Amino acid sequence: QDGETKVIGVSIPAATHGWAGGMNYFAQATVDRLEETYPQLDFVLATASDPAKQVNDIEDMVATRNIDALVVLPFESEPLTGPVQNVKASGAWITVVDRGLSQEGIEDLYVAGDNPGFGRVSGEFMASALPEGGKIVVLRGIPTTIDNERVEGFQAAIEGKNIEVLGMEHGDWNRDKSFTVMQDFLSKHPQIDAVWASDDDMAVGALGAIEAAGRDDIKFVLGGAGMKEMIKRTMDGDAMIPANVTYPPSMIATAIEITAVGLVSQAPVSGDFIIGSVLVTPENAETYYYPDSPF
Amino acid sequence: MSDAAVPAAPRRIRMTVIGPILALVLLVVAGALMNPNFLGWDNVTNVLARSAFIGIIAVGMTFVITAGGLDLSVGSMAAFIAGLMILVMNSLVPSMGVGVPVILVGMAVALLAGLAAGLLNGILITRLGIEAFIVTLGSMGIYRSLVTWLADGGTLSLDFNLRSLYQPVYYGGIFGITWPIIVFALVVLVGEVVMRSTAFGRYCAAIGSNEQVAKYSSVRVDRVRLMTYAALGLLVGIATIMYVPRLGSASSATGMLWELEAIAAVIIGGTVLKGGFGRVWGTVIGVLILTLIGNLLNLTDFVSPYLNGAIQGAIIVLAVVLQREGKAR
Amino acid sequence: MSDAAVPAAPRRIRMTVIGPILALVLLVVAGALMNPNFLGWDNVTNVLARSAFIGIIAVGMTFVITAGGLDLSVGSMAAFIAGLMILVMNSLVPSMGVGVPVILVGMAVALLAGLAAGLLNGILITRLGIEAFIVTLGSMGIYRSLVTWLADGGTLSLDFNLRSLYQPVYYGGIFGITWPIIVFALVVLVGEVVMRSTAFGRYCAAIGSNEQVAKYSSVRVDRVRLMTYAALGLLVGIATIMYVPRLGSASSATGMLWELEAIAAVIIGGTVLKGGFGRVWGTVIGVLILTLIGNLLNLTDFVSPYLNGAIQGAIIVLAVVLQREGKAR
Amino acid sequence: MTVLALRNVSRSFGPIEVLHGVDIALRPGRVHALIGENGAGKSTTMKIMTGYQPPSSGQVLLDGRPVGFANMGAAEDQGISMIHQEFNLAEQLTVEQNIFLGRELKRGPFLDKPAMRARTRELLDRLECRVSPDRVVSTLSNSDKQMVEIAKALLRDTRVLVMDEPTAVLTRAETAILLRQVRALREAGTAVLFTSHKLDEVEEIADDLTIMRDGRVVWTGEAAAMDQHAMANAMVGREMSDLFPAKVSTPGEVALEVANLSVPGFSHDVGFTLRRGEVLGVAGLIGSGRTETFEGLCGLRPATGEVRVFGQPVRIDHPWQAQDLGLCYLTEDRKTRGLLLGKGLRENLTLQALSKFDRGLLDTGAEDRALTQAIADFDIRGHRDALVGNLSGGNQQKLLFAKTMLADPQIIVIDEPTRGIDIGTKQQMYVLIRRLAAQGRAIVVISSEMQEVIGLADRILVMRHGRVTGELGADATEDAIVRLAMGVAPTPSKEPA
Ligand SMILES: Nc1ncnc2c1ncn2[C@@H]1O[C@H](COP(=O)(O)OP(=O)(O)OP(=O)(O)O)[C@@H](O)[C@H]1O
Ligand SMILES: Nc1ncnc2c1ncn2[C@@H]1O[C@H](COP(=O)(O)OP(=O)(O)OP(=O)(O)O)[C@@H](O)[C@H]1O
Ligand SMILES: [Mg+2]
Ligand SMILES: [Mg+2]
Repeated sequence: QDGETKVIGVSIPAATHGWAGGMNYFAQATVDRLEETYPQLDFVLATASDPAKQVNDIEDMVATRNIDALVVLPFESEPLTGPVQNVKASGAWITVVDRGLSQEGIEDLYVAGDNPGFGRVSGEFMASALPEGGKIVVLRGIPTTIDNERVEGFQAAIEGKNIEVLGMEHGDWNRDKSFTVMQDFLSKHPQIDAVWASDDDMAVGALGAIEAAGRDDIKFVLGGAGMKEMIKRTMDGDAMIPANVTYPPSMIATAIEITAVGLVSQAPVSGDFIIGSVLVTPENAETYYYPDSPF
Repeated sequence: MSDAAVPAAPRRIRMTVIGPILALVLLVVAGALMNPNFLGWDNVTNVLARSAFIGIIAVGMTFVITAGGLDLSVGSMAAFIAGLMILVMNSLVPSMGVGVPVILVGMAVALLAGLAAGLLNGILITRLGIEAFIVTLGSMGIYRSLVTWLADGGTLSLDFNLRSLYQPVYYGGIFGITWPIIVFALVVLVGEVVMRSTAFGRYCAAIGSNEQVAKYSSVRVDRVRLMTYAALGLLVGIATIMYVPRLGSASSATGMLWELEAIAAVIIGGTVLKGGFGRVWGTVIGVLILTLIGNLLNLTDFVSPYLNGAIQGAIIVLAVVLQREGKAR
Repeated sequence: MSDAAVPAAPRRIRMTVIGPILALVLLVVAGALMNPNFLGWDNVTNVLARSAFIGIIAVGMTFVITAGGLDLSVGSMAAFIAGLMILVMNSLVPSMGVGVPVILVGMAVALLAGLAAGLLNGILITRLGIEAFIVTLGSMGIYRSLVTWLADGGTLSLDFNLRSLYQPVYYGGIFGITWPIIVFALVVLVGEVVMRSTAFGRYCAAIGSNEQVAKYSSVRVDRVRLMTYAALGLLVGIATIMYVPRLGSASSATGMLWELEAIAAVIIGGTVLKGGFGRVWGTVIGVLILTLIGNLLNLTDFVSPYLNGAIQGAIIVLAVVLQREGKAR
Repeated sequence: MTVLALRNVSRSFGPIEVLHGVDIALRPGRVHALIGENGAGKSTTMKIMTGYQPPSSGQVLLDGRPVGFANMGAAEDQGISMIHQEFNLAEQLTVEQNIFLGRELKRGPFLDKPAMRARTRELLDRLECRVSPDRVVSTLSNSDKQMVEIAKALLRDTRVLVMDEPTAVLTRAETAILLRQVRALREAGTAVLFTSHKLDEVEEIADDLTIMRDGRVVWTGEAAAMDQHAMANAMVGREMSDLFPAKVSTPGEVALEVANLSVPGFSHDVGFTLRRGEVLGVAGLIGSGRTETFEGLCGLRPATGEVRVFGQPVRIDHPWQAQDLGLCYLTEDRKTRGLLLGKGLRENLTLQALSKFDRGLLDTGAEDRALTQAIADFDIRGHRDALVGNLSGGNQQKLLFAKTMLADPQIIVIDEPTRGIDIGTKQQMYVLIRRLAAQGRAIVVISSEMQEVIGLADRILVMRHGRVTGELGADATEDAIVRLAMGVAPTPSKEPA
């Protein structure tokens, strides 16, 4: 080691919904910890509320902070591809998290969740939990590619399983919006067997609405992303929340950590690192329960 | 062109009165035709209860706008107050135990914080003479940030047991009418009376229509202005008291865009954006129209949900066209 | 109270002129102290280039606001135009091949769409006499929905080869000055001249100051108003032409909250929100202040990123306090 | 031979007809005066002639042919321009921008600012107005605004110039300047129509005369056929007695003591005392700072100095503090500072004294009674439910007076009390002011009408350049006032600033 300080830029979307909030938490915590551990590393953490702002952040990191590595969780793949490519051209190390860029081979390290897989695991659970088939409603996230991939994965998995999707509306990964949408679903459909909330924040909203309406036709709500309160309820055997599907916001921590190690030790760390979505059931829930995490 | 305005006056006034009501009635009829559950007790209760947050805030906003002001910070103020309230209540559970006193303290905190936040906006606007738009844009950013920071980027959740105790404040009620509806109705009633029949309401309209004249008429302009912001802050506090028991949580996404909805409701209701004329009952209709649009779109599914926003936008414009129709020629 | 205005008049005018400049200078000095690269060519170029989008739009917004109007739809209009442009260009690639003509067609589409959207807003506002706030709130929802729908909830991406060809429009330039900066400078120049030295600029101020007087002086009020919205639409089109090569895509997140930034820039620059007085150069300073705040926050990391919004909010208010200082007493 | 004429024109606002079959004809090279009581329909007649309002029935004839002006600019294109009774200026624009609004001079696509500025200067010089073309209009005094209005009308080469009470806000000297311009236009063959409630002016300048009452023409003919007295009688429809009431005053305790009052930028070291039962007149030329001084006194502007109210030293920073002390200021600027034009009579009337009607909720019944009373006391004519902006100018002024009096002030500063008020009502207002004094109130009357000050006041303060240059008794002559106001007489020892 030449003792020279190296700078790692971390660019992530702002905490506008639960999962992103968790991801923000893990990014911040990891940065704090690694700055302690490696005095020769400096971190720049920027959060962006839209793709253009994220491009600004990345430009600033290059122009004013001379970053040696960039860890980026793209707000959207397309708009970030060019700018990240420019960073790559400046010689920096690139770690891409969660959402792949729209062009192959830019990143040195790819740490990702599996969105189609998330949808597929959710769909498979739904099919197995309703062996006779049934009527469900679906809450979708903010209209994005991620959401599209998840929903497509889900639909493919329930194909031919006699599961009727009564309605799909966007809950925007937001509790309040989901509460409202679920209330209206309940008014509209006298019989609903299950809800695919596709995210734990939305599941919280949906559960609130169901509870308030006092409806007992709904057998369960399937959320996702592994919020600790929900995992806990699964662990405790709550029948309304029989399962969860992981999509850990902590993947950002993994990415930052590996990048830091790569930078200080020159250990070979490049490659793809896919964090699959796993079905959490009462049996294995304990493994996925992190009571100290904010998410 | 042409002076015109004058002879048409009586007719136009009538249209601006009937307009919003007509728009609301049309929406209700459309809803009833499209879905039989629409007029069901449950749905009506749902719609009214969820209107309550924006509605309570919008009543306060009516005064602020009538007096020639504006407040963009209400949404993030609500989020911040909710966060603060949850933190305080959670922190009191170990010492005070789960009980009504903790909730009362939480409510007091919400009211005080709302009042303080409103006063702060008002003082900056009246004492420093900065445009309300800028001051409240600034405080909007500040509160939003603060709640994100309080929640460490995530969500603040109310202690589970406390929540069960607190929930009836949103879900419970008397004679089948839930508390948010009752509180909303009370706020509207008081607001309407204050606007119509008190000196304060008169002063707001006077200041909004010509500040100089108000000043020359010995109206305490700055104090009245300040009071509109303080009242709005207090109402945000009340709205938050109703909001927290619903899902028991607050995050940076709480209250997102409430300011826009509140302002839109006020204007749809016939209050003039540049000030000088305000109508509380109109605001209520504005809020109901906005909530109903969302409700209707959820109850029917004849278009892609991607287009919900477009339909919403179109209906808002149409609702206002209805009441302005007289002015067209 | 003190209407102060009068005796302080000369001093205050000077302060409102110097104020925004002073705020800008303070920010630049702060930046230079915090990071030596801040005044480096790269960073300066970056900041100026990215100011261009909001900047070009804010120049148009200055006219709209000066004439007593408002436009909330510019952000989603930009998103919609970007989406449309990409769709059209992609669909032309098979028939016209990847080449400059396709890009020119794309640009023409952007300009036309912008103009049309602006005209539409303007016509609704002037012909139907609906509050600008409501009309543009409506069209904001409509365009945002339309782009989501065009993109099927995802992202619309420009054909990859086309994008490489198009990119120099954002990243290239002459004498090391990139195109967005050049176009921005031109728009500002033209805007400043129009505002100061043409009848149109005067009419805008006259209408914003007193519509009745303008009418009595045979100013064609509705036409001038309409033209401000049309010009703003056109400028949104121009901004989009610069934006698309930068990100090569459009989605429902494109142009989010641009309207708020543009309006804030206009007001920070000293234009009066209620109309009657506008200052294009001030708007430019407002835009630079807003962009610099974001840039500065990336230069250092002494606070939690959660608090960025709070700092941003505080600086905006301070920047305006600086220029209003004279009014305080 | 007539240029512009109305034939059998009627005009209704809603169900109410305010003009009934009006005929009037303007001839080139003649000055035609239109007089009548407040609300008689003068302004409405003028607006119809100049295309700002359409007639409900009847015809507008230009060169003998019926015309319908399609929009507001149309009449102007025909060489017909109008100076409105109420200011018609964009406050945030400069003098030059206002004067050329709608008819800017251009060089290519750009404004020819030097030319416009030069032309503005030239016009203002003709009017002996020293305001800079670059001043923002909102910072001008009323009289300067009026001069800008006049300059704006002079700019347009007009065949017909219609002026609605152009001299209401002008002093005698300025009026003389204006009348000089009017004569020049007459020489050049312009037809001039003008109204004024100052009948001496009418007698001085008018060639033709039309008198209106209640929306009807009651007399028309050569002006020479009528003297002031006859005009007043014809207008009011009854025999007019002496304009000013007798001054029976018994000064009581000292109500107001002012020393070293300075309003930065406007006045310096003003001092005077005022007793109950007294009417103090304040005279001075335009820009002598009378308005600002008394606004400063009443907390409407920043001011310094020592003030005692009924013997108590007080500090007044806000107008409401002044009102709490029983001190009220009645503004000279009814349109932008006095009344809410978009609101009704009732809201306006009670705004300043709203606490009187506040019983938790407002007692609207009492408000209505107050309005009924005010309408009777001040002879306010116009529909009770009308918007104040739709009242005639003089009736607005009466309402403003009523509004201030409702607050029941003990010390009243009245700035230009009879601006735009017809002669009959003027007489009533003078009686009223004297009666208020007799009740033991202390009254300050700021007025640019020399006769008014002399006829009404017990003592007269004369101001020049923001300083008191002298105090005169009730027997003051116009000449003595003018000398002090113009600085011809030796000023008391104070040095100019
Ligand atoms: N726009 C309007 N709407 C309703 N009534 C109006 C309108 N304009 C004028 N009036 C009424 O028409 C009548 C005549 O008004 P006008 O202004 O012509 O009087 P005037 O002779 O000019 O009086 P003054 O000497 O006070 O200026 C008044 O009763 C007034 O209230
Ligand atoms: N708002 C203002 N800002 C700047 N200057 C002003 C303002 N109002 C008045 N002035 C100037 O102050 C001076 C005194 O004002 P003003 O003419 O009102 O005094 P006055 O003696 O009351 O005369 P008037 O008879 O017109 O009321 C004038 O030169 C005027 O142009
Ligand atoms: Mg009149
Ligand atoms: Mg005066």
